[in-house]
Amino acid sequence: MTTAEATTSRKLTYVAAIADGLRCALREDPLVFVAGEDIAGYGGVFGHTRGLLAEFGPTRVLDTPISEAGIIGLGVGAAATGCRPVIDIMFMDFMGECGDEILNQMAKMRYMFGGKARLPMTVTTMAGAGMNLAAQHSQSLEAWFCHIPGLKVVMPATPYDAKGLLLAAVRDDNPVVVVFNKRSLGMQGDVPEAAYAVELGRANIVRAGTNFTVVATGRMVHEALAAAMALAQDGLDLEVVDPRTLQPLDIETIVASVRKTHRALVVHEAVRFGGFGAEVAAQIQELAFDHLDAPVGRVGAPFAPVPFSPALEKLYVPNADRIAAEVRRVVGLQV
Amino acid sequence: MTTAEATTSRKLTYVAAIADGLRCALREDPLVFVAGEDIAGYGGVFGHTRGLLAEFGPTRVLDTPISEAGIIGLGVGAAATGCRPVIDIMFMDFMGECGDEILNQMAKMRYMFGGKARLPMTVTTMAGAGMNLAAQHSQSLEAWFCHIPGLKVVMPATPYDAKGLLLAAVRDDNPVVVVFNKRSLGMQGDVPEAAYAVELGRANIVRAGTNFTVVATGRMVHEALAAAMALAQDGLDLEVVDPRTLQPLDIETIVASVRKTHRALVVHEAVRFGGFGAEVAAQIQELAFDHLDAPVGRVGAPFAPVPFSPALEKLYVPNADRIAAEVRRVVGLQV
Amino acid sequence: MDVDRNVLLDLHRRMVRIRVFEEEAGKLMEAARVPGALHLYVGEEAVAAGVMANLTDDDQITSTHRGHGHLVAKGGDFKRMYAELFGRATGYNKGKGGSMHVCDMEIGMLGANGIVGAGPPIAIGAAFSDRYRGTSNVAVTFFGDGASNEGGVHEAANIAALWKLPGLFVCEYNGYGEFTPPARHQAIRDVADRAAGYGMPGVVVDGMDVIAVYEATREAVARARRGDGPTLLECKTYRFYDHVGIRGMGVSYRTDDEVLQWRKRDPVALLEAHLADAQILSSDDARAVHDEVRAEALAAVAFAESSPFPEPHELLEDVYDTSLPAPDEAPR
Amino acid sequence: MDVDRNVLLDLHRRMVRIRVFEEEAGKLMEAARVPGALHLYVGEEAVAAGVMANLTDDDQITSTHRGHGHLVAKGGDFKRMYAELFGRATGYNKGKGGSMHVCDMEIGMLGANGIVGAGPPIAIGAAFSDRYRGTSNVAVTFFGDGASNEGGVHEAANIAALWKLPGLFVCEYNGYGEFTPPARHQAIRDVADRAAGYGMPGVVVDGMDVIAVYEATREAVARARRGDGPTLLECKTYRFYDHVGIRGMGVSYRTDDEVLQWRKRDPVALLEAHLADAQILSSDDARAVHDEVRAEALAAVAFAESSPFPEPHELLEDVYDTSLPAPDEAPR
Ligand SMILES: Cc1ncc(C[n+]2csc(CCOP(=O)(O)OP(=O)(O)O)c2C)c(N)n1
Ligand SMILES: Cc1ncc(C[n+]2csc(CCOP(=O)(O)OP(=O)(O)O)c2C)c(N)n1
Ligand SMILES: [Mg+2]
Ligand SMILES: [Mg+2]
Repeated sequence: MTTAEATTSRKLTYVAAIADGLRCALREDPLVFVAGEDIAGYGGVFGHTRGLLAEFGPTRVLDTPISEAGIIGLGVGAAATGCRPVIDIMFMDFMGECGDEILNQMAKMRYMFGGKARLPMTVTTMAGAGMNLAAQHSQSLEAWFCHIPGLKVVMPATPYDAKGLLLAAVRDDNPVVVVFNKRSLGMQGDVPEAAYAVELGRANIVRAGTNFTVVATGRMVHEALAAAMALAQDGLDLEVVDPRTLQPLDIETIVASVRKTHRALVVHEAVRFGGFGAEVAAQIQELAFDHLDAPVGRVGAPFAPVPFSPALEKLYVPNADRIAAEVRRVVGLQV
Repeated sequence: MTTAEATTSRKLTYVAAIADGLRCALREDPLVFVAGEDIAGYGGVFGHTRGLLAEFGPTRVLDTPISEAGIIGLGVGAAATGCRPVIDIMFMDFMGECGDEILNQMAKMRYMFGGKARLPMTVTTMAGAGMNLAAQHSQSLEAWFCHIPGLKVVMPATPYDAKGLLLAAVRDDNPVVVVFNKRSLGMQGDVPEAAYAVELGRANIVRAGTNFTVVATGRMVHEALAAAMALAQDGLDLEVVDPRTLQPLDIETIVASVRKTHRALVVHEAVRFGGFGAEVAAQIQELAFDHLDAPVGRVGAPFAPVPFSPALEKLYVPNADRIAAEVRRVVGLQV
Repeated sequence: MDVDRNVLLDLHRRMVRIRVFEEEAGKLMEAARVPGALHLYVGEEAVAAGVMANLTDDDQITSTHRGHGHLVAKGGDFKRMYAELFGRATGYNKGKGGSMHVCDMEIGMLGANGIVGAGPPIAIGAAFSDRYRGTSNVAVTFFGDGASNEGGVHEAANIAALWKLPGLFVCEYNGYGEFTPPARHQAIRDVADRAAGYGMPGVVVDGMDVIAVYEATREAVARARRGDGPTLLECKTYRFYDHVGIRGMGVSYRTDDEVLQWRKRDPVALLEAHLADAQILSSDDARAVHDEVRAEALAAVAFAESSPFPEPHELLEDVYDTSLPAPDEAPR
Repeated sequence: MDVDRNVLLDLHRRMVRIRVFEEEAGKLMEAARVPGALHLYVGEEAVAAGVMANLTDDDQITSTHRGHGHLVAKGGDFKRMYAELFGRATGYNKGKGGSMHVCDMEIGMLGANGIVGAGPPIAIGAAFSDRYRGTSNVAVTFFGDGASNEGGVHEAANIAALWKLPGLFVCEYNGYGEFTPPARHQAIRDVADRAAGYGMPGVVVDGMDVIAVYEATREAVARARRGDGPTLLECKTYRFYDHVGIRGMGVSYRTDDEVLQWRKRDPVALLEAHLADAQILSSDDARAVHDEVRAEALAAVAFAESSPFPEPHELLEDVYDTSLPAPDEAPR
């Protein structure tokens, strides 16, 4: 499923894996450059570009003005004329500042031009709540991008995927939005040294199980795994599926799992109403209707902006407990 | 359900009904002003603000520079300090230009401020394809806004609703996005002369039926009604539900209908993947699981930008035929 | 004036090609023979021609919603252009883009654009790429007086000046943004006044005088190619027809007299008068150019109108650049 | 200088209040007693104080991510401010906003803002509203040197100048946007150079000299109240601490010497020296102001830290301004 070559592997944090992925991308293709706010001299406010300036110099690793529309436009124009840009938008919350460039230019240029443009461009960004950064620095807005034809969207859950999906995104000849999670930055995991790509459009069964399917994205994969541990003693054997690529979605793998387990829950950090989970739930009930013993459940953030206070934010962000509770609720609803 | 007072009613077009709604709003509250690109001197490129400048003058009806971020910001600041602005964004496709002002300012200010801001602000815009205006002037992006806590979203299907939902939006003390449909502009319908509001958050059963529920938004309501006519001879008696307000959604009315009919289809003009219909389908299967005889179907645009050529666009935009075909398919899937 | 005779003839031909293309396109729209809406460039020919005569096929431009003139001047092919306006499979964009998205990547025309102000951020990307890839190309972006107040234009101008990108910002100041004059869009008279705020030169030229545009562009392009950075070149011009189509939507926002005054400075007529005076091209010869181009246009219209529409399977193609199918196999 | 003695004392008090508030806040953050991240205003006090001393509670301001200083100078209450930083129910925003969103609508403080460049478009709305509602209020927007390159700032400045709105654009030029100096953000030296491009006056003042800021603001505010439109006032200042917190994230992007040089022009010390020279306030009396304010701050911290957290039901309140329940009744 992944093309990781036999190679030395070592433990890296999620944030170091991102930097490693960018390093591989810059090494393997001179047409790759990385631009963003404070990503060169400072190495990124999250540290995910640390070391790149030193290795590749200021023509390939660029600090930009605080101009999100300008730098996504920069990427579009550079990609359309032969480069392979990686543009970093510091927080996913800032996507509104470059909404048009993503929605109407990057996503649509190829189609509008009758296939005559090639947009090998990657947009990296950081999503996720739980760090007391309040409503404008904590959002998960992947649903916006999954709804826009022309874009691909990935959400790496692990250091391995952070590097591998990022490299796949850079190598892909289409615009890909790579959504990292800021609360996962310190997470450790095995990351091969070689350049490898995690194929886009392939879900990952991160835990095999027999009688309940949880589809979880990004950091929620780990919360789902924790819920699976907790529920094991109740005789619930969860299969946890991480789509990894949200657009295009590997619905086959998800549906195959549900056909086996007969019950499903979709989990994401984003607001539940109108979130990516709605699409997954709608497709599951459509494609596995006869196999479902209970309605497909969904866990996501409640319908409010992300609150600052830790007292509220801890209620806001989905976690293993809420996932477990919802699994139990769905099981209770069983026909 | 609606508060239309006993009053003279006359046939108006959808576009005239919008102008009439704005006129009522401007008359009833001196704190209301209307600002947008080419909406004063020219009366709006769609004609929906025609006559307002003459009646209310240039302090209350304002042409603005071509600066979508600037004018949404203008509305936010004016609303927070006591005005009741209506800001027009000419085409819904341009929402990316003011993405941040809508997503992070207008929608969140009240919550972030602990309830201390009041944002009685309306954003009007024109969505919809089918007029050979290509990928950047034809989109339906309501899913973006339904996913953002703090916003309300309405989509009027008729001249009556265009005026009534607009007035309700202006009177509401929250930011409301009013999504008109540009292909409906010439549609005729009864519109009372008096100022009246169509209550936000209430769905409308536009056709009562017994054995199949179609939930349709905006212009698709009429396509659904046409499909209902066509299917009547097959013994299919469609109930057509128009949510009118997408956020907050009147799911009770929808679910009550499905509990009666046991089958449902959700229809919108927007791209199907990740569209508003996904949320409706997900909620229906969750809340009416035991009542469903078949999976909830969905009709929307395919996963492509809107093509220019009439030959392709006619295949792109959902219509009565496609709705009827999908109803038949869902019925065929019946358990 | 030190402009070569051949250059003058080239400028003339470019302008006539735009004029004729647009006149025919306008007729097609008024007769409802083409779908959708066209934004015509008639009256503004000197800008596109004067700029483009300084560019090679490897130099890129980004355009606007009023983009036909830019593509024609850049060397666009009438057949594929008209076919695109007709929404046919033989069009530049296979019928998927239409008037507001016509492009020809092979000659560096990165597309008309339906979003006002969207061109400059893309153009700086092209300019960046030109330098990054070690070429001596330049990237030129056209934008209107109305567009100058979009945030993206500001961001792009700042980045271009900061990085001394090989670019040129051409403001087509035609006196209106749709139906609203600049006086109700901005407090300044010249958009070029903004150049200093980015640290680039700002130049205002008579946009009805193709030679003036040509010469100002020549200097700015040379500067850009030298690595000295971008210039903001503002061309004062006028559109003879309405915002959309020829006769527009019937609400008056400018006087007939105003149009008349500007028409007296018709850029094509001005150049032809000059060419005749200078005995470079007689009025008969000029007429012959028009006739020849018109014949080409009419043939191209015929080609376009008889071309096939795209096939249904085209609908879902070109969304992505892979053989992977799009998530939805068929519309439903 | 024609600045009244009482004004000077008022300026001093405002500055000391900011300084003390921020020093204590910084300590709280470094000790991890408050959650999240704080952007401190230490070093820039003269700007907020000098501007705010010209405003009434009915005049509005929009602020930035570095917003404590603005709220303090506008008359903000320490208790509710600290309580907000602690995420408590007694905070200005009931704990829902935190540092980056502190606001006090009652004194016209329309909020700190986590989005760089987001203030100006909102401020022009307030200025518009001020005039629309027939008041003589003005609206002031603060934004950084880094923020000046955001498109929204451009759009707002243009609209304000066009409509002669009663506004003031205050650029806090503190030499960095996060960790990047202006020289790598823009090719110009003074952001005020952009004012001409909108048709408004642009003024540069020493942002470490509170009297200079005060006087320049006085003129600009008078102009705005007269109906003559907005001004762009650029204050050259410096932040003594790091982008976030006091000691920041440990990557050096400026030299200790640079900080030292600027610290020699500490705006509080500068004013205190002047006040002592002019025999308006002795250094002992100045010290007493600090002590008094510090006592207030410590009491406010104690109040904040002992305040309750918001209750769970608060999570879904204040999303909308109605009694209608939000679509989701409970998180799951
Ligand atoms: C972002 C955006 N806002 C508004 C529009 C609608 N619109 C199309 S053309 C136009 C006027 C543009 O004026 P200008 O830039 O001067 O170009 P001109 O039409 O005069 O060539 C407007 C407002 C748009 N297409 N995109
Ligand atoms: C739209 C947006 N882009 C980027 C950021 C991240 N960010 C926060 S503060 C900052 C630097 C702002 O610099 P400046 O405007 O000079 O203000 P200062 O911090 O110096 O007071 C950046 C880039 C943001 N919060 N919002
Ligand atoms: Mg114009
Ligand atoms: Mg700064």
